[in-house]
Amino acid sequence: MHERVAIVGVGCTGFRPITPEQSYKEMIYEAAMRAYNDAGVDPRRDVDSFVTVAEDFHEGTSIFDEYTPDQIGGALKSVHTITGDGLHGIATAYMLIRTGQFDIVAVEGHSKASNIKTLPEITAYAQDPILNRPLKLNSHFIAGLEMNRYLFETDSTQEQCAAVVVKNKFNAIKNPFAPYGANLSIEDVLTGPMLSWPLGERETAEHADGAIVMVLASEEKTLSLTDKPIWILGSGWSNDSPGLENRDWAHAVYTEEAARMAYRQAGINNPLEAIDIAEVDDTYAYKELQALEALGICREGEAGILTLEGFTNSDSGLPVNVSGGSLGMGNLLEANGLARALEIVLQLRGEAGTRQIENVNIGLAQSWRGVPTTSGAVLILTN
Amino acid sequence: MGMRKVAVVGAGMTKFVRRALETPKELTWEAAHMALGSCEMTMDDIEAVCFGTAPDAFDGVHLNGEYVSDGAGAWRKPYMRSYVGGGTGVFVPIQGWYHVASGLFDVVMVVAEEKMSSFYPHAQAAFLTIFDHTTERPLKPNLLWIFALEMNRYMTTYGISKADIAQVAVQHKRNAADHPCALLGDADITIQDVLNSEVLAWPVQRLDVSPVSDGAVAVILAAEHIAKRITDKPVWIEGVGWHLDTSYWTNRDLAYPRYVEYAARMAYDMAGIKEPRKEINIAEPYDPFDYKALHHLEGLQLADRGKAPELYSDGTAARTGNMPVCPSGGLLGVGNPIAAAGLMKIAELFWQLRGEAGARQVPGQPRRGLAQAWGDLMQVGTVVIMGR
Amino acid sequence: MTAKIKEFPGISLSEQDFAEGKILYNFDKLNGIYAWDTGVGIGSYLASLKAGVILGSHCSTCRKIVVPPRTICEWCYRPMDEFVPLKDTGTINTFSLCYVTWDVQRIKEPEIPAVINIDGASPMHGIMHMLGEIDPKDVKIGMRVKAVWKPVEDRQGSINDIFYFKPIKEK
Amino acid sequence: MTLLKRDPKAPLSWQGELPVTNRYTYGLAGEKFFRTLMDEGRILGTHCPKCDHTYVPAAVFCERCLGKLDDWVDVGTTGEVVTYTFLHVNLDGSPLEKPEIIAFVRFGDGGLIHHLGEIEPDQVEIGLMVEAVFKPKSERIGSILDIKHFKPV
Repeated sequence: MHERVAIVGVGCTGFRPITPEQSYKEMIYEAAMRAYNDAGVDPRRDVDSFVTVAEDFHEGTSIFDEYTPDQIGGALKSVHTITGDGLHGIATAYMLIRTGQFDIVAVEGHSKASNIKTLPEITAYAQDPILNRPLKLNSHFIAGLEMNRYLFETDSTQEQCAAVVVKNKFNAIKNPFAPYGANLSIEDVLTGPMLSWPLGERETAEHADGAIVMVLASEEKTLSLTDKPIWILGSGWSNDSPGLENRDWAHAVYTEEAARMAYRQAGINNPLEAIDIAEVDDTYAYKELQALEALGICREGEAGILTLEGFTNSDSGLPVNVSGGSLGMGNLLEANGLARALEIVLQLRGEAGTRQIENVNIGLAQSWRGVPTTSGAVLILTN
Repeated sequence: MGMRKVAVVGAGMTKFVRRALETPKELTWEAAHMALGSCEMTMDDIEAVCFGTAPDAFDGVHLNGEYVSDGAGAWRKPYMRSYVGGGTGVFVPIQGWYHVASGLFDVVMVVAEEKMSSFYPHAQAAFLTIFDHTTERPLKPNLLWIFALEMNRYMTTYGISKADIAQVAVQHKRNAADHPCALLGDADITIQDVLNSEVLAWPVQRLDVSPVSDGAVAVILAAEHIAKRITDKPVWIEGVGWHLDTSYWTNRDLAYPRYVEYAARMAYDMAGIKEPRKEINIAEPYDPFDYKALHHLEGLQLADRGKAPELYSDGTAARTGNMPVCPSGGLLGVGNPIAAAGLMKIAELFWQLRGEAGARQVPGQPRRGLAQAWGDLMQVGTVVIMGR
Repeated sequence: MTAKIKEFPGISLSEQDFAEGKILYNFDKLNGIYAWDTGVGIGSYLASLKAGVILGSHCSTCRKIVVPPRTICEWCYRPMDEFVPLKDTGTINTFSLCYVTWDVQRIKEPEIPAVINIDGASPMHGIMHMLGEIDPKDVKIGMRVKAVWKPVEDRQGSINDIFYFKPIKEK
Repeated sequence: MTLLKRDPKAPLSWQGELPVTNRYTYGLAGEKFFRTLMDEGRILGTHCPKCDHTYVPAAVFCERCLGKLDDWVDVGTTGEVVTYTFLHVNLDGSPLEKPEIIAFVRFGDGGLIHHLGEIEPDQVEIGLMVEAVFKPKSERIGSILDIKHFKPV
């Protein structure tokens, strides 16, 4: 059994609202090639197993895993798909390497959201067909319900949620991988169109296309491949009740559970003290606040206050979503968690360009699979 | 440090039926509930859950793994769904294996479910969209085509007759007559019945095909120290393998499943098996169509290329033969709720190797068995080897 | 254990149970519409089809010409070297006589899907298409066939710009 | 290493759909829950004695312990608004003419998602007690829509 596992290569492409010049396969190849070059591996010779994350209805293909191997160098090799977020994919590669049977494993996630012409209706098909779908509601209502109860129980405000948008879109200006950077005021966010009150349209991440590939390796391989390994300290994931009828509307219990699992592996008792930088789900602005509390970085009701105070700005106590988050980089469907983890890897390597944060040693990435799910994952990395 | 040993310690399944009353969640729960009961465990003992189901189109829910999760026992637990098309049923126990073998978990529940009848009016129509959206789907293909194209290529390459192949359907459906969950068990079926059945897509006829079905299966996996505490008859997962070939299926020779061979070699290596024909006592190759069992036996190196029909004609594959093939009754007899059908083979090996398979029991106290599934565009092989 | 278990769960319904309202159920239909970016490889393939040419691509490392064309070779993982126009003739690799449509309607005259190895591509490299202008009982693996194209003005840049492949008359 | 050049006449995209049509049975729990809703205008839950949790709508299994549930309970037709939202967009993402009020109404330890009606938007609040307004019996078909909406008590 291999105990220690590291990310030894990353590659990405896209991060634009549309990518009409490339097919999904060509886009993924570009990201994969960069990751393999970064890791210094040949996928045909060196990579033992491949994990992809995808969902059929996002691709417009049943049994989409059929179309995953060629562009990642996995043809006639050990490849499988996880219908989960990219952080589930990383967790899977982590487990595969820890078995001792695999030394190098690649993980791929992508979004061609621009190719989906009816995304709201596809998302609605994830609702319970008997209890919920007959009401014919746009799935954003689930986020509206959740946000309202979250604000109610934690005494948080719409203004605090808007502050997340302001911060993340501002951060995104410095990120070449972020198409949705902007310099907004809280007022700008709050006066935007309403989606599902109290949730406004400008608090919701727009979609983008992109592909991200990461290469993971066992300790022995890692040491021969790279002098800047990014080690996995902890990997956790969890689900809560999937139905709308039995869930906790205020809390991201799945994130609490996933964090507990990851912290236990990493030996972290005080996350605020231990973690230098965090990238969390902000596909809706309130989710960032909810996540920070679920991660135990602050107490319930404090995340909004800290955000307004600037504590989560890039130049402050705990930089959160320096990349711009999904609000800045776009909602990348199954690749969201990989985008969060990508920023942590770049920061821990000191390769984050003008947005580089000084003295970062431990970073955390967290993801959520979007409405209507209660599925989340947490990854803790160190350099 | 050596690899962590992983055992199957419990199993449960629903009947395989044409149209189930139960929702996908309920079918999943029924299998999971039974698996827990079989080894006297509770959800407190389960540390993580792995789930398998084939395309979302069948259950008819986007993000179907999330939707079904409560039935699988995923509440506030680490939970993932793995996916390799038709190969999923034998992949999901591999997913469970790496959960435990990684050292992150000691006890994992593995569940597979499919409710094909939710795709209405015809489950087969769901397969149009497995073809390439731009270069193939405009031809309006259906699933029968790929099987028919592959079967024809296989028959022509090796000079195999329809009657040679029909033996498989006959033996599996007869075996299934002894399976209490079977949808199409038939103790009296003959080769003539198969050869006289309706031609769907020549060379594929009605009785060459496994039935569209609903059902679920669950097994519980445990690390060595737990397994030995729970049962004095653990069944070990000795080897696992999976390989996915290129999606450009019209650029390959369909006569031989290389991906199955590669998956099998990976599993044999892990299990330390040098001579599979001597060391495998029971084989449960994937048999959604009768010729597929033959095709897979060859890929698994359990028969020479083009020679698998001989295992049936000389009695080797019979339940009382030297290497019984699909003593469960297989997909052809028990039914084919895609992912659940693959996991059914794992449950069958569990029961067979423990000597608990009742009327289906293979004589001679078999020591080792192999289960295999296949899927996608004639593209993926998944293999699990289990032993006492 | 199956030996010990008396009753397995699972309740089977008949179509009649639905028709007679014995059970409760509802329907839904996904509105799933996509516009998949064709990209370099498949985009060029479609453009060629419109011009009456089947396009392949060549990997000099693996010495292979493949069809449909892609920009990356899946075997050596290097970019393909060039697009190669192929012939519109080929050999039947395998075929079926299918009496059921994709949505499970029975038909009297079978559809004849086939994999056709395309002349100019590497051995065993072909595409799926239909056969036509042939009596079903005369179709054989190994038979030589040629594409029957739609009239130029009707072509859309689609695999359906070829109606089907028909036998080449032996001389 | 250069990539191949795209044919300048290449079409940008290929359009298609994912034809998925489904028929869903209501299942073991749904049969009883919805027949009771339709025939008797009552809302049923099931209680798990082990976890002391009452599932509404009724389920045949407890998601916490996976135990079988057969303790059916009538939870009344009045519940509390746990959370609500004013939904401004249609299923296809287009704006709604008039926002819809959607709420989660608690019954037992679960509840139901539904519309609120017979109420002005500024009267809605968390904690409000609301009751189910049923369609006339002749119009009920065994559906969540047999309840027209929930209105303030």
